[in-house]
Formats: sequence, structure tokens, C-alpha cells
Amino acid sequence: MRKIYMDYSATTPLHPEVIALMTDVMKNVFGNPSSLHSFGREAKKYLDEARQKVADLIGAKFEEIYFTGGGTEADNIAVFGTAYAHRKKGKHIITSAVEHHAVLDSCAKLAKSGFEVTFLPVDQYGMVDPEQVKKEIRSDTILISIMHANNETGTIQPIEEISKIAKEHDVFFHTDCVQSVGKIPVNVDKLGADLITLSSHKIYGPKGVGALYKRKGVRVEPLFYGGGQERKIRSGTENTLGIIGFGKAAEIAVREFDIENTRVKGLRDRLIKGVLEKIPDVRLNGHPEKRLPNNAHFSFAYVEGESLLLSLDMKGIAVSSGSACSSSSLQPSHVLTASGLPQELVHGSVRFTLGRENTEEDVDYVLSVLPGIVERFRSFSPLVGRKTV
Amino acid sequence: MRKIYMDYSATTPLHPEVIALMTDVMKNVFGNPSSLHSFGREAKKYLDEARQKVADLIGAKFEEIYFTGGGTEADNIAVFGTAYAHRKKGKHIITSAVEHHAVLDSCAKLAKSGFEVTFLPVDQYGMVDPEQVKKEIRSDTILISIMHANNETGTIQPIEEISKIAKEHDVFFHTDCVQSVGKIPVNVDKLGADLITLSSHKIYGPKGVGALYKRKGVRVEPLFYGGGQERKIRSGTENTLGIIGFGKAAEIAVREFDIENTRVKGLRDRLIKGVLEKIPDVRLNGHPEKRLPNNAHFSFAYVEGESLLLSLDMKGIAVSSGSACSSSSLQPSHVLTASGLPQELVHGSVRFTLGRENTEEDVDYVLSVLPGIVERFRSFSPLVGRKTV
Amino acid sequence: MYNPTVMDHFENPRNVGEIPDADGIGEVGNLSCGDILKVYVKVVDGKLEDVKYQTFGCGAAVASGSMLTELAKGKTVEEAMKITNNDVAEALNGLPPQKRHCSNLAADALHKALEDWRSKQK
Amino acid sequence: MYNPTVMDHFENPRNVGEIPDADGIGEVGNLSCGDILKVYVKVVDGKLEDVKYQTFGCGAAVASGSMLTELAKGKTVEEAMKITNNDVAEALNGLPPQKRHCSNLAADALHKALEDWRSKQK
Ligand SMILES: Cc1ncc(COP(=O)(O)O)c(C=O)c1O
Ligand SMILES: Cc1ncc(COP(=O)(O)O)c(C=O)c1O
Repeated sequence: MRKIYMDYSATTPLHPEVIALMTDVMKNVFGNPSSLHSFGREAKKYLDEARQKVADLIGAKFEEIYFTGGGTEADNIAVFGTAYAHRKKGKHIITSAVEHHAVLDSCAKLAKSGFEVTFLPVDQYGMVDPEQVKKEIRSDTILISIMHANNETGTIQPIEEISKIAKEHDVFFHTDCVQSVGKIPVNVDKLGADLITLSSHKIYGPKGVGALYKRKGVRVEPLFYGGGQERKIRSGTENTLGIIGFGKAAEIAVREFDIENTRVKGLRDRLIKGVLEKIPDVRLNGHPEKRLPNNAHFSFAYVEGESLLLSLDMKGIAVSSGSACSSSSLQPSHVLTASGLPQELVHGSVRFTLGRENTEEDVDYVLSVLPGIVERFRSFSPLVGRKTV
Repeated sequence: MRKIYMDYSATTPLHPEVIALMTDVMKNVFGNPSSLHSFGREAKKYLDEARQKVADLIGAKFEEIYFTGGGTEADNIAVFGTAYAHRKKGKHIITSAVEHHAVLDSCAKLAKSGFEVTFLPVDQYGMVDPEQVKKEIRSDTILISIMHANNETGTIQPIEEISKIAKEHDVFFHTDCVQSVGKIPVNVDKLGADLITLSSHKIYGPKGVGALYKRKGVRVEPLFYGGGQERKIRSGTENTLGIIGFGKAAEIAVREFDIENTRVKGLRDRLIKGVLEKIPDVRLNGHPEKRLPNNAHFSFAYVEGESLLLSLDMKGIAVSSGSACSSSSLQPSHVLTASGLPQELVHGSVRFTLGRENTEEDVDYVLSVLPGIVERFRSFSPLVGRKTV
Repeated sequence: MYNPTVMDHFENPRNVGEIPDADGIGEVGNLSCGDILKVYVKVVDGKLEDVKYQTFGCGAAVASGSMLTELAKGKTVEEAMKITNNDVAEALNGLPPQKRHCSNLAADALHKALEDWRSKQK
Repeated sequence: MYNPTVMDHFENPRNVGEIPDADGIGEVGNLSCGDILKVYVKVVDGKLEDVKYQTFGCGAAVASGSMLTELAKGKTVEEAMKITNNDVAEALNGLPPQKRHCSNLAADALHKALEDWRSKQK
């Protein structure tokens, strides 16, 4: 059966060049980068190369990149690490209601242990208002954490404005760029953040590897302790193979930035146009323009998302959904809920995120299959005819 | 130049079968195991297989294995996670002075945040006395953490006795089996531990992957938060490739246990015998019998370890040292210091740890090279002739 | 995630739709958990001559509704009242644990429909 | 870790050993940090006719001692007193940062040896 992957925001396949390098490294580089002998020095050299490449991806300095065991871990170091390192300065943290759980749940945990957290609301597009950030800043605010682009809706936040406000008030600013990097420009100086989260597996690198950008001079506490690797920020023998793959993926993301994103955006626009034309009672979620170039996120009235997802899967098409049923926690998407979407449309949401291997034929295939599936579920939905927003 | 790796306790090369599987997986399995579509389900299937294999390695149940970003992280979940989850029950923790930094430094951190930690002393072989464990238990003791085998000296602790004492006193027991698993029998029921740490890269799997065995019903807090993967114990998209490699390595460790360990022990014994015969003023560190089958750890009087390490490296031989100079913290080995070794012999220590690719010729080559190197440094050591212990 | 029986009923749900002149109608579930199931019954001589269902729900909900209608059709009202959500899940060869709670409501909807029918008998 | 100049001096240390009838001897370092360096000087007509050293120390210590003896040999006592640990490190084209603190003590040992010589002159 024809297989079409349109869930690139969940994870990506390894880029062929990443596979090639990792295959070589698996056979030829195995030392512990902390070892002084030739095997260790060789591994260290590869590690340093990868660090430089990830630094280059976001215009950072070599020594500002700290490798972690994934984006989740980097988010947590940014949130807990900043909070604990600066708790003498204050106990107030500002974040948004649409952050990834890695930020949201670490903030919630802090709120239970003596910190105070403001979860900013968002507008119908899932957008944070910088003015509101400014209003919420208090004298004891130590950290603002707002993601660059949302993993569900693809909405891009006004990060430059928010970071300017943070700087004016002398508050640390963290932004989760897991979804944005490689898809829209991410430059540490332009964004003006003190801390940035990256993850390898969203840019065609391996899973279980991430990085924290930490501007020189910003102090954070580690989440755990041990051999003091990554200059004490992330102890534990380095995932050399994964990091080397991440480095390669970063290099490719720079090189193919323009051509790939232009191409993918064209496909994505074709998909949105087709869906809105061919299917009635559909809503495009997220911001109409300020969104990631590969993201198309819809709510199909009267139909439940997991059912759509499974039916598409049976036709070989892989997507994700914000419905409660399709999440392991059985909670419907907090992002869509915060954006004011009515429950029914939250449960009826489907995310298409496109990438390297998608073609125009893929989009047309989806457009040939999707209307029938939606129609079929609507034919036995008890909600059809009831008022929805 | 001939290259001989004798630093298998620092890290190991990937087993050829691990490379073969990972090469295949890199090309063919990439879904996010949390995704509901076929790509995700396929990844989940591989993840589950790996979990079963790691469970089988230590006689555990499938659902008692939690994958982590390495041994360090697993140690920290065991220490912090147990302490925080049970702080209402008590604030006292018992560990030993010779633990890996992942346990030692997390305990030290707890000692700074309201917990009380007893660091048990060890005898000249680096051995903990179970009687002393018993004596130190208080009514508010919540956790005992003693490693199975030491990463420096290879000394094997009397874990079964200690776990029995812990159980009698209703105290949680954690043991770090990173170095022991695959080299000596590790079975959760025989060891009787509530929590066990494993690491992939010490058994010919990839770096940056570990596992926590958590006996059913034992509660621990996670170190960080996010998507709730690994049943909330370790959030973050799973390092599928690494975990799959770990699973394969675990399978091989079971299969080759007898044959490899017998072979390696023979080589190790030949090395010890040769060194003690050919070089005067040498001390074998660690326990003479109760030690890992692949570990030979010496102190060469009058000579500094990093110099020996570098000289051996120039002859193609990779080893490690407990000298201050060869550690990134510039602290001499806490393990040897705790075992009562005089400073000079701590700085003059060299660890040979053997493994899969070593041969008898390797050992004989080391024995042909090492005496001359030691002799040469002694020829210009200002310490020769001074009293050493 | 779902076993082949569930997938079969998901792909080819039996007895979907409305019974325009139904004798009883029952609806369960709510949008906050994401599943709604509505059952229509036609009762003739104390027997369920026809059973149909509509759902807004996940794979488990679609399959449970389908299986329920198969189990109920032809049964007497008394027999039908004895069908449990568990019976439906078992007939489906099991549902994933996280689905048992929220999506396995078809028998409840049937019972509601039968009570609706009953209330109209008086 | 170490650059080629350091490695050369580590592999082939110059002027290692003792001067049995040395005019001055200086020793620095201690075992807790792991490096000990001992310098011997032979002073003739106010010049360092011979300089030798012994060390118990890491690669940086071995190389620093070696480079120091090369720098000091033939110099006047006054010139030799001006050699700094930094001069030694520079002559070696630099040492790793973590090694600068503990292992770069050769000039100190030389100065001690020259003070020892001086104290015997009175
Ligand atoms: C916005 C965002 N932040 C953080 C993460 C977590 O990164 P990782 O999957 O590497 O743990 C993800 C992806 O899962 C994400 O989309
Ligand atoms: C005894 C022991 N515990 C824990 C660790 C840490 O494991 P990892 O290197 O996977 O972080 C190691 C190895 O470094 C070890 O030898």
C-alpha cells in the first residue's frame, strides 16, 4: 500500500546523509569523550564538530550549546534550572497556556513547590499578546518562557517583542524552538533569548537528543548529577552517536533551509486550499499566516479525530489528532482548548505536518481520500445538525 | 599502529549484531512510539521488544523496566525520585563512599536540601560491611543505595546481604548494576533490590541509553516532566534507535555470558600475573577475588597515572587512571582514597578493563611494553626511595 | 493498538444510522471526554427487531456500537437489558485499557433506549 | 588534549635526572594535587651551566620541566629568575586550561633551586 507520512511534527525520519554518517560512526568511533586516550579524543573531536554545527544552526557560540537527552529535558533544565538557580531573586514565572507539556508541566510542578506561575491566555489563533506579558511582569518575576512556534497549530509567537520586554525588565527569557528551527529563521541574537530548546528528531536527526542554548553568563541548576559532562549542566556519558547525527542534521537544515521550506510550503498551501474547497464545515486552526510552513491543522465538524486518524491510517496516510482519544492522557488538546475552540471541534481536529518526502502526488492523494472519510463519519454522527460554532 | 582497547569499563564498542540491527532500524523504523498510526505502532513494537529483552537480562518483568537517557539519569531517578516520593516517611539515606558520582553527588545534593545522608566507609578492598549498614539504619531511613560492582576497582559488594537488611527494616534498596550486569549474574529476585540501574554502553550497546528497574509498587518521582512517556517516570520522545540497540545488546549479553566472561577472565588473570611478576612495587587494587572478571587495577609506586596512560596511549594501548590529572574535576579517585590508599598510589593508579575484542596477544603486548614505561618514569621520579605505604 | 475484530467493526460498522420511527432512543457520553453514542431501537413483540446506532467517537466507540447492535438484534428486551459494556468489549476480543473507561458505553446507550421505549409503553 | 610541542617534550623530556653535586635544589608541588617537580642547578660564574629535573606528574608536568630546563640552561641567574611559569607554557605553545593551575610549576621550582644556591653563597 502507498504510505504517506504527514506527521513530521511528531517526528521525522533520519536524513539519508545522517544515516550515512551514523553508520560510519557506529563502526569507527566508540570512545568515551571523557577518556584521555586516542579512542576518547577521537570521540571528543566528533562531539565538538557536532556542537559547532548545532551552534551554527542558530547563530550561537560553540560553548553556548549543551547537549541533552531530548527537547523535553532541555525545556526542563530551562524551567527548573533557572527557577532553582535564581529563587533568591524571585519566585514568579510567566508562561503561556499553549506551551508543550515539557514547559507546562514543569511550571505546574514549580507552582506546587513554592513558585508562582502565570499561564497567559491566547487569542483564537493561539497567539500570546506581548502587552499582556508586560502587564504580568512583577518585581519578583525571574523567568518568562514562551515557545517560538506551536507544535499543534504551528502558530508563531511574537518572540522578538516578548524577549525585548523581558530584557527591559531584567527577566530571563526562554523559548522552545523545537518546532521552529529549520522551518523558520531561528537566530539567538534576533530572538534575543537567554535560553533556547532544540530537539534533533524534528529536523531529521535521531530521537533522544536535544540541546539547550544557554547565553554566556546565565546560571541554571542541572536536573541531575554525576560525572559533570556538558560542563555540569547535563551529567552522564554523552550520547555520542545521537549527538553526531544531530550535528549532521543541523548542518543539512542550514543548507536546505530555503529550498525545502519553499517546496513544503507550496505543498501545504495546496493541501489547505484543497481541504477548504472540497469539505464543508471545516475550520483551519492556528494563525492563517503566522504559522509554520509545513503545518495544516483542521477541525472537521461532527467527526471525531481518532476515527479520522485511523481511517486515514488504513489508507496509508499518517497524521495526528488533538482529540482526547488520541492522546495518552485522554485529555483533549490544551492548545486548542486555550484557543477557545469548542470541545467538539477540539475532538474533531487533525494535524497534517509535511516534510522532506512529501510530493504533490501525496497531497492530491490525501485530497482524493479525505472528503469521503469525513463524509462517511458524518453520515452516522449524532451531532450533525446540532449547533456547533 | 597496533591499537589495543583495554578501557571497557569506560565504554564499549557496539557489538556487530547491534550495529546490524541499528543500521536496519535507521532506514526502516522512524515513527514516534506515541503516534497512533502505523509508523508509530511499528516503533512501539520495537520498543516493546527491547523492553522485554532488557527485562530478561535481569529476570525482571516487562513493566518493571523504564528506559532513561543513561545510567546517570537512572541513578538520579532512584536517589532523588525515592527521596522526594517518600520524604514524608523520612529524611535519612545511606550510601557508600565508593559509589559512582551519579549516586554520590545526587546524595550530596539531597544532603544540602534537608535530607541527611550517611556515606559508609569501606575497607582496604573498597568493600562495604553489611553489619555497618545495619548499624546506621534509623527509624527515618528511607533509602539505601549501594552499587553492585565498583567501576574503578571492580570490587563486588555483598548486595544480597545488604538488601536483606534493607527489607528487614522496610527501607527501599537501590543498587547500581551498570558495571556488573553482563559480567556477573544480576537477577532482581536474587539481589532483592527495589531499584536497579543499568546502562547500555557498558554492554556493547549505544551510549545515552539506560534503564531503571523499578519493582512493582515502588513509588518514585520523575526528575522532569512532559509528555509522560515511560509511564510518567521519564518524559520525552523515546530514544528508539538507542533503546533498540540496548535491547539487542541485552539479548547478546545473556547469550554470550558464560563464554565471554570465562575467556575475558582468563586474559585478565594473565595480565595480573604478568604485571605482578614483571614490575616491582606494584599493588593490585580492589578485592583479590570478589572482583569483576574483566578488571585489573594497579598502583605503580613513584609514577603518576596520567603519564602512564599517555605513554601507553602512544603505544596504542587505551586505559584509564584514577589520578587527579586524568579526571576532569582534577580530584584524585574518591574510590581509592576511601579505600585508604596513600595519595601517591592513588595518583599512580591505572585501570585495565578487558572485553570482547581483547586477545592473548593483546595482553602479552601490554606486558612487553608496560615494564619499560614504568621503569622510565621511575628513572626520573623524585619520589623513588622515599617511604611509601 | 486495536485488535483485528475491533478494526473490522471500525472499518465496517454494522447497523449504523438512524431509525426514523424508532421506539426508543438512548444517548450517552459527553464531549468533554470525546465520545457520544446514540442507540435507536425498534421493538416488536418484546423483541429488538432493529437496532441502529450513531456515534461521534474514537475507534473503540465505533466498534463498540457496531458490536452492540449485533449482540442486541433479535434479543428480547429482558435479554438485551442484561448485555453489559463488558460483554461488548469481550465480544470484540478486548479493548485497550485506556479505552475501556470512556469509549465502552454502547450497552449503557442501549439500556437508555430501552428505558425510553418502556417509558413510552405506560 | 596536548599539542605536538608538549607531546614531544613529554615523549622525549630534555635534561631529566639528578645533578648529584648540584649547587641548588628546589622542589614544588604536593601529592594531593598529584604533581611534584624537583629542579637541580649547577651554577658557574653566575651562569646556569647545567639544569636538570625530576618529576612525579602528568604530561604537562613532564613537558614543563623539560621546557624549563631548555629555557634556563646557559642563562645568568638574574635572567633565570625572570622566567615565569607562563613563559614555560608559552614556549610549549600553550597548555590545556585545567593544567595551567596545577602542573605548570617548573619555573617556581627553578626559582627555589636558585634561592637554595643563593642561600649557600652567604
Ligand atoms: C514544542 C515542543 N517542545 C518540546 C518537545 C519535546 O522534545 P523531545 O521529543 O525531544 O523530548 C516537542 C516534541 O515532542 C515539541 O514539539
Ligand atoms: C557504576 C556506574 N554507574 C553509573 C554510570 C553512569 O552511566 P552512564 O554513563 O550511562 O550515564 C557509570 C558509567 O559511567 C558507572 O560505571
